[in-house]
Amino acid sequence: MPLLQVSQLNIALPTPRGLAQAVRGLDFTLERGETLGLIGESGCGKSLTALALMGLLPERARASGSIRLDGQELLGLPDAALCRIRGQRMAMVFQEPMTALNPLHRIGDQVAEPLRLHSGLGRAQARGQAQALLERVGIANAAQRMDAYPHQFSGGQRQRITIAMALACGPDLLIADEPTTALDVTLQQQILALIAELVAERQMALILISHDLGVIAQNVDRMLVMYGGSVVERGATASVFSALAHPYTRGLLAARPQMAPVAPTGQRPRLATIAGTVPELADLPSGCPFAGRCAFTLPTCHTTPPPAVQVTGDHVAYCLRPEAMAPALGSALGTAPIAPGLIAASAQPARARGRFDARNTPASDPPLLQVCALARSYPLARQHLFAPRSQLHALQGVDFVVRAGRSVGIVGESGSGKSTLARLVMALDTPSAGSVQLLGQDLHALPAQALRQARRDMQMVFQDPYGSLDPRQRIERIVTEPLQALGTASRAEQRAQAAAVLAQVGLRSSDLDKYPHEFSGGQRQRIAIARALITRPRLIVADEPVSALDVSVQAQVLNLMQDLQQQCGVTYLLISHDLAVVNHLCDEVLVLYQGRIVERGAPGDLFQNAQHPYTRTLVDAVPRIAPGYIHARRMAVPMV
Amino acid sequence: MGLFLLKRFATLLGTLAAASVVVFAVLEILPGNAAQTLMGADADPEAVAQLSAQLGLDQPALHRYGQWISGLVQGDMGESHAYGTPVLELVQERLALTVPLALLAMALATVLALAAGVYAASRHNRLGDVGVMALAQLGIAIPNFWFAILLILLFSVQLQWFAAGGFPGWSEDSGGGLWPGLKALLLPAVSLAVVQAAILARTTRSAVLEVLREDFVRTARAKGLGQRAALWRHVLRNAMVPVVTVMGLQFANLLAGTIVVENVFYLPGLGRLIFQSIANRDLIVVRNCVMLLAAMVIAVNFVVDLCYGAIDPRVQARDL
Amino acid sequence: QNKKDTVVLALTLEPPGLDPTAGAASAIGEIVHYNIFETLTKINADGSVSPLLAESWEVSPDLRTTTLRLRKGVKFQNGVPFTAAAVKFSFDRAGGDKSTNKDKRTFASLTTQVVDDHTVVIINKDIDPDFLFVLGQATAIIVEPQSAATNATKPVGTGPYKLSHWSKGASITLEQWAGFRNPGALRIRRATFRFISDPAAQVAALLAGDIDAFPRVTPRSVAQFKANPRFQVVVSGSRAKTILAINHARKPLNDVRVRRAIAAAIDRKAVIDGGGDGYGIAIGSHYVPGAFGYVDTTGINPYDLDKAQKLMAEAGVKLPLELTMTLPPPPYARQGGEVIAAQLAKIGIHVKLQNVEWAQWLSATYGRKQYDLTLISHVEPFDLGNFAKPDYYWGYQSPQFNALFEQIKTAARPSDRARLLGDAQRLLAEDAAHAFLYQPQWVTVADKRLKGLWKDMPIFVNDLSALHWS
Amino acid sequence: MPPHPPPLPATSAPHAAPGWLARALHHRSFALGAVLVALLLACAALSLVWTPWSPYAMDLPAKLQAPSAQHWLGTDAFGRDVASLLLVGARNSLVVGAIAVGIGLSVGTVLGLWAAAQRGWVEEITMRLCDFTFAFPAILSAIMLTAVWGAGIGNAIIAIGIFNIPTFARVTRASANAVWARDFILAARACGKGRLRTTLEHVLPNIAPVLVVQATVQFAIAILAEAALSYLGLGTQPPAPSWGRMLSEAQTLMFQAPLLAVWPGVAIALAVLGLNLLGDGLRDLLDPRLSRQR
Ligand SMILES: Nc1ncnc2c1ncn2[C@@H]1O[C@H](COP(=O)(O)OP(=O)(O)OP(=O)(O)O)[C@@H](O)[C@H]1O
Ligand SMILES: Nc1ncnc2c1ncn2[C@@H]1O[C@H](COP(=O)(O)OP(=O)(O)OP(=O)(O)O)[C@@H](O)[C@H]1O
Ligand SMILES: [Mg+2]
Ligand SMILES: [Mg+2]
Ligand code: NI
Repeated sequence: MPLLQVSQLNIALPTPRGLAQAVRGLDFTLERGETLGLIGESGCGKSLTALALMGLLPERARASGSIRLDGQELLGLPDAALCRIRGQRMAMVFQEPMTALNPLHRIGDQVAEPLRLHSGLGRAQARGQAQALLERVGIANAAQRMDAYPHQFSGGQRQRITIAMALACGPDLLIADEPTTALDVTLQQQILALIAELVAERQMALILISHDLGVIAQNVDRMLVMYGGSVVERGATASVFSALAHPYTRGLLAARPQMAPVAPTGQRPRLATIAGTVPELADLPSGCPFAGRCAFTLPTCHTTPPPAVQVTGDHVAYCLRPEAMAPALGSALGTAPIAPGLIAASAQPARARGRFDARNTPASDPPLLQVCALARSYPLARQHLFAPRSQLHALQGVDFVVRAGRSVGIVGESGSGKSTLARLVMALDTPSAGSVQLLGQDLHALPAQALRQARRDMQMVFQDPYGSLDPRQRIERIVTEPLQALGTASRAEQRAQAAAVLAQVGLRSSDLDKYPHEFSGGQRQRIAIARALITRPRLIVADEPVSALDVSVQAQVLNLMQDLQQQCGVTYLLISHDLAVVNHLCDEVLVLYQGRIVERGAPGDLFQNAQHPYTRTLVDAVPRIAPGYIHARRMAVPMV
Repeated sequence: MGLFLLKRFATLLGTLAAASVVVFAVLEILPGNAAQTLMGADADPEAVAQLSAQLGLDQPALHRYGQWISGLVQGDMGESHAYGTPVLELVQERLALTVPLALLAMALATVLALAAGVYAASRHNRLGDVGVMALAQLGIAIPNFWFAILLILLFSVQLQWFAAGGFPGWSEDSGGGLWPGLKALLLPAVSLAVVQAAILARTTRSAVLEVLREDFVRTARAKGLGQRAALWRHVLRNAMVPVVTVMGLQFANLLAGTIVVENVFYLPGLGRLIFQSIANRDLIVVRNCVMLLAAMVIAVNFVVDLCYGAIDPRVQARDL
Repeated sequence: QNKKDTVVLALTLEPPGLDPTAGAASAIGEIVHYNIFETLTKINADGSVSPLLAESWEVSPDLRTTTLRLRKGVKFQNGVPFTAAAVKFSFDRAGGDKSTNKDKRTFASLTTQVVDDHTVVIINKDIDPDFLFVLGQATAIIVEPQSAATNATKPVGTGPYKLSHWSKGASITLEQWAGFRNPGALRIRRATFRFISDPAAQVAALLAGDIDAFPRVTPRSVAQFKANPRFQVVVSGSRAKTILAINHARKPLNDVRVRRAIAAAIDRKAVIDGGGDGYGIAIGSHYVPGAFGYVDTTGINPYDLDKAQKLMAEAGVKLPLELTMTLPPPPYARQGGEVIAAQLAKIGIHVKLQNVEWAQWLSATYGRKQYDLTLISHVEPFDLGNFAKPDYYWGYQSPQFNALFEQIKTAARPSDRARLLGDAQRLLAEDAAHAFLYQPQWVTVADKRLKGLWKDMPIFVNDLSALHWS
Repeated sequence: MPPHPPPLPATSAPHAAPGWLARALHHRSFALGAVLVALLLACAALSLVWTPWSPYAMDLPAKLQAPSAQHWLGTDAFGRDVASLLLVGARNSLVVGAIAVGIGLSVGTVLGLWAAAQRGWVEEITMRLCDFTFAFPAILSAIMLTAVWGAGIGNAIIAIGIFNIPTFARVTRASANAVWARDFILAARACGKGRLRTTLEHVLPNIAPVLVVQATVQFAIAILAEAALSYLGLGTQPPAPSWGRMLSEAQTLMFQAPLLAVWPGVAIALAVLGLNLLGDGLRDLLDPRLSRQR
């Protein structure tokens, strides 16, 4: 008997527009010790599935079908009975380690809680076991830290604590819902490794949920690809990646920017994109959920549910026209743009580091942006009343030069000072030391009026497409904001210019009179880019411009940025924690670590031959999809 | 933690000092004079002037302010012009009514509100919730003095269970005692508590709902805690932070309410003392009472800050 | 069942202290007068005077010298014997420089001589036919020199009761003093005075049986007690005069026609109904029925709207005339003010009502004379003299009245006095010095079984020694 | 086959669109609140042109009558028509609320916006001042102020208005700070807009819903405060009708005419209830989080 058997699981949610089928007809089984990956873009029903398994669906949600754990039907079981199963037989790790722990309870007690609940242990005993668990998941000094509160731990440590909590009663099934999405790549690597280790050690079954193909590829035996609430492709990880059969899965893979180096002179490759955005669940067609965005649809696609088509063994795709994909079948992993890049990269000779450094290369033209010995520190809270105020050095002695037309990427983990640097470059914050010169003018020394004029040449794009557009202004006002501040053009001229840039970013002039909430995330990011473009700036500072977007949308935005660079010759200062994005778009990379630049160079070189140990961990931690990186059954620890 | 408290304490003292200046200055402008009021219309002007001098009303304002403050620091509030007794004594007597009244009301309100709020939250959007919240809306909308009048109409005029007003005192020899005293405070406390309970119930409900949405509650449920257990062990304490905040903020309103309700029930409390004393131009009493009320509000808010510390360990980290 | 020997009385206002020589509030006397403190003479319910601390007296024919023989064997509550020295001390103190006695001026014109331990002679600079009445008022209490300064909080007198407990803002309890000279006459052992100013609370407390008697209760809700067999309702006349005082110093109120118009525009019956809740007797001048020499002057300026309008027209006042009416806190003023404002509106006088605290009334209205009209009850028994005071807050100036009052003061023969008083009353009514409204009646609601309540109240006292349960 | 053009989501304007209205009408508490407030406004407006009787006309013989065909809600101690008094009282309450909220809204919002824009010591001082005013129970301060300046409706309004200032300042500052932390503010600043312009163009429109909600709530509180002050005799002066004063008069007549103590209280409670429900409804309806969910 399989450990878990899910059949025909449907989850419906009431929405203002009627009942939305968030999950439809989900079937899968899971054996003891087996690992299953669930992948899909935001909103496709992954979390709801996980919650349904735990019996923790939101009250309004209606689930039907069957979920059997060791043959016992869980759907419809009274809560009291479910309580005995939750935490004991199956446990869950959530996405946000910052909020998954009760801020008011000591972590020792929180880890001990399931033990006391299910094993009937006394307080002392439970705490003893909790301490052992904490040690096992790698909390140093577990004995002393039992009585600490969650806020006294870092994000990675907190995720370890939640894992300890989930493992406390030795469950048979562990569900991890995007356990690493909120963490830095380096931490992600460690946590995934820890989970894999523990799963292997305790012979647990694992359901790993992620939106990142790389994570799934490296960590699970079998995978389910979900789209719009349904499974579109399933199978053993290795066989799926050896022959991606569904247009959506292929699109996802192709949309991922690669870590492969780009030819120094050649045209940068464009990413493949999936047109459109993830649809609203309430509006799904009765046929294939992907039909609206698919390049290979037939009229029947929109009306008939796609049949299951067996590709190989247990590898199944749900598509009406698998033959359209046929040319690609069987060679998914072997053809561009996945593996060849990697192979080509390894063949490339390493170039001298620092080639793009302005101080080393004789300058033919004046630098567009020159940052000298830039530093910024923030005062920290006093430890006690008479203690001197210590400083947090968010940025220290940062030097770099950006030449016109050459984009520079900045990478680093959370808190390394990336956003601080962006703010200083944009003269939105005052440096503690150093200077920022745009076209030879020291921005921080300019009088207010001159600074306003100088801003014409530099604009900014932000990470959060929801937060960076004023929800109470029409698109026209938003896009023309830089012009309003300059105060040169008339209202009509401004509108005309706004219509022009909107066209440039692929929106219509009729969109000018709408409000931001009427657009999807990707569209909003286009609007933000249009706003940055309207003054024809030379430099665009983009702080994590795509990290809030789904892969398919991210590819659209990255392509747009690339096109604009070719058309208008803008230069990007691109900030990202995603090395692949930087690699894809930039000519030079600066690695920021604890406020200092620890390494710089062309992305290809840097990622091949990282010198600084930090850069190396960063590079190694990037989940990849390539032969040798793909998880094979019973191979618990990925080869690194 | 120490630093946090020290800072709060310094602000507290500063606020009190500022309050004393404002109170003194405002009362200085008050038209009328205690001596004249005490002597009545047909008194001789000479006698009035004599009394003014005796009461020290002819001294310059700054001098009197200094005297007042230096007295306060030593725990001496001066002597009431009207009663001729030390203000401290007078105030103590009145506090013996106002403080129990406020505490009784607060206790009633808290018990009622927590029960109603948690109940409503646990029945979110169901009949119980809607009913309790409708009642709460009503409770907020009803002026406390009107509710007091209605209570009198019902319990004193119709049913004659309670006295319509007045306070027999806590001591047996003046015809009072613990039970008669409490009985006299019951209706006033209820009329005060209703509004507070309604406000607190709403706060509790939304705080509980807010916390119920938090990830850690889901975590707790995933551990196998039942709905109820999760509520008690994880939700309530977290929800207490906003509830305690609102309780602190509401305390000022509760005191304000006692002023009005004391007038409805003719209770000899601090509020009515202030009222009477303003009428009598017994400014020294007004001054001290107002300061005392302000100090109580400030102190309660200080206690609320202490409660944060006790409830939420993160407060200690948030020193700045 | 034992005979009940305690009584709970209620007063509208709490006294600010317990020394009637240091404050004017009538509530002081209502508690301590004749109970804790005693005077040389005792004023009775009918206004007559009988011996108290003085056993007998002789008045010289010119009314200036009074010789009193004092009661022997009387002690103060602190054990000090009562002698002529205490009398001299008390009166000298009341008239002395440091005195804060309400009647300071009266006492300042007295010279007290000690003849022996139990005889005093009092020489009065002014002639006062009511001098023995004055000696019976609360301001004339006899105090003991050592304890005099602390009487406000720790009263020491010669009376039958002593202060037991004062819970400020709520009640005062008096206890029988064991050392009283004639303990057998007292049938009430303990008396509690509770303070309830809200009319509704007064009713509720009476109904609930919380209080046994409420002298001078707010008359709003007396009707239901009349019908209730548990209660007795005593309505007594007073010496008070509720008037709409007019500021003669202001235009156009200095014009007698305007004042007459105002008087004629007021329907006294409605004012008594709306302001006095029906308990009042209309008056036409500053004098009340029952007082010596009263004449009915209500016919001089009767209610007549046409006449009032004509008078206003005659005076050439531009209408509407804007006036403010200052109203002190008691219900008679606040309610009566609204009624009068509505009545005056009918002859084109727009009255703006201004509610004030006593403190403001005393400082602004009474002290600085900043008012047009004010509704007020003058409770002093004999205060016609105020019309002769040039700087009194009314601003009334009449040489004719001044001359008349001079004659009244010196007239020793009662018949002369009566005639002169009648002339004075008529003069004030003709002048429409104020709009004289009514003589309020005091209503006492008490338990039916409580006996010994005063029928009439020339002064405000609650004589506990007279009370007993049937 | 060519890829499909990106599907454009269904459009709906955020304000005044049919969607909003429909949502508003379906919002139970908003609809009930709107009806009650409309009723209040209607009563006040009606009292300007018509009342069953003159609210000032006394008829002493007809005092304390029970409700009847002539006097729908009976008469008071002076024989005045209670229904007429209530109608005029509505006007009184509205005027007090409007002015008091106006004072608090204008001054408080400016202070709060300034504090949020300037941060640092400006914010510190403003907020300390607010804390300071919160230390005095508002009624107490109103009692003191009216004692100084004399009881009267004008002074009562000012006293209530002054105590609205810190409330609005706090709310404004808190929500303005949240807005200042958003990225679009950074974007505006990156365009070279100054603090003032940013405040006017971005912060104010974004916190407007919060202010509207707060204003309705404060309006309700102002009505309650005026009633309490008038009850204590410190607010509206006779003969101007006021609900609070009617209650204090009724209390003295509780035994003869208990109904008199009911009507004004019901009026106050309904007005306050309406405003609070309206505020709650607006809070939901104007919530940008909800309007984002298409
Ligand atoms: N409590 C809820 N109430 C209403 N709708 C919900 C609720 N939870 C989820 N949904 C909706 O159900 C759909 C699926 O949600 P789910 O959380 O399973 O997505 P997901 O795949 O986990 O996405 P993400 O990657 O963003 O976590 C979404 O459209 C979401 O809006
Ligand atoms: N206004 C501020 N006051 C105090 N400290 C700050 C402030 N802004 C940033 N910091 C601190 O400076 C450091 C760098 O922050 P920054 O936002 O630049 O990081 P980042 O690299 O952008 O991180 P992330 O990837 O999480 O956005 C962090 O430790 C942060 O806590
Ligand atoms: Mg999810
Ligand atoms: Mg950042
Ligand atoms: Ni098609």
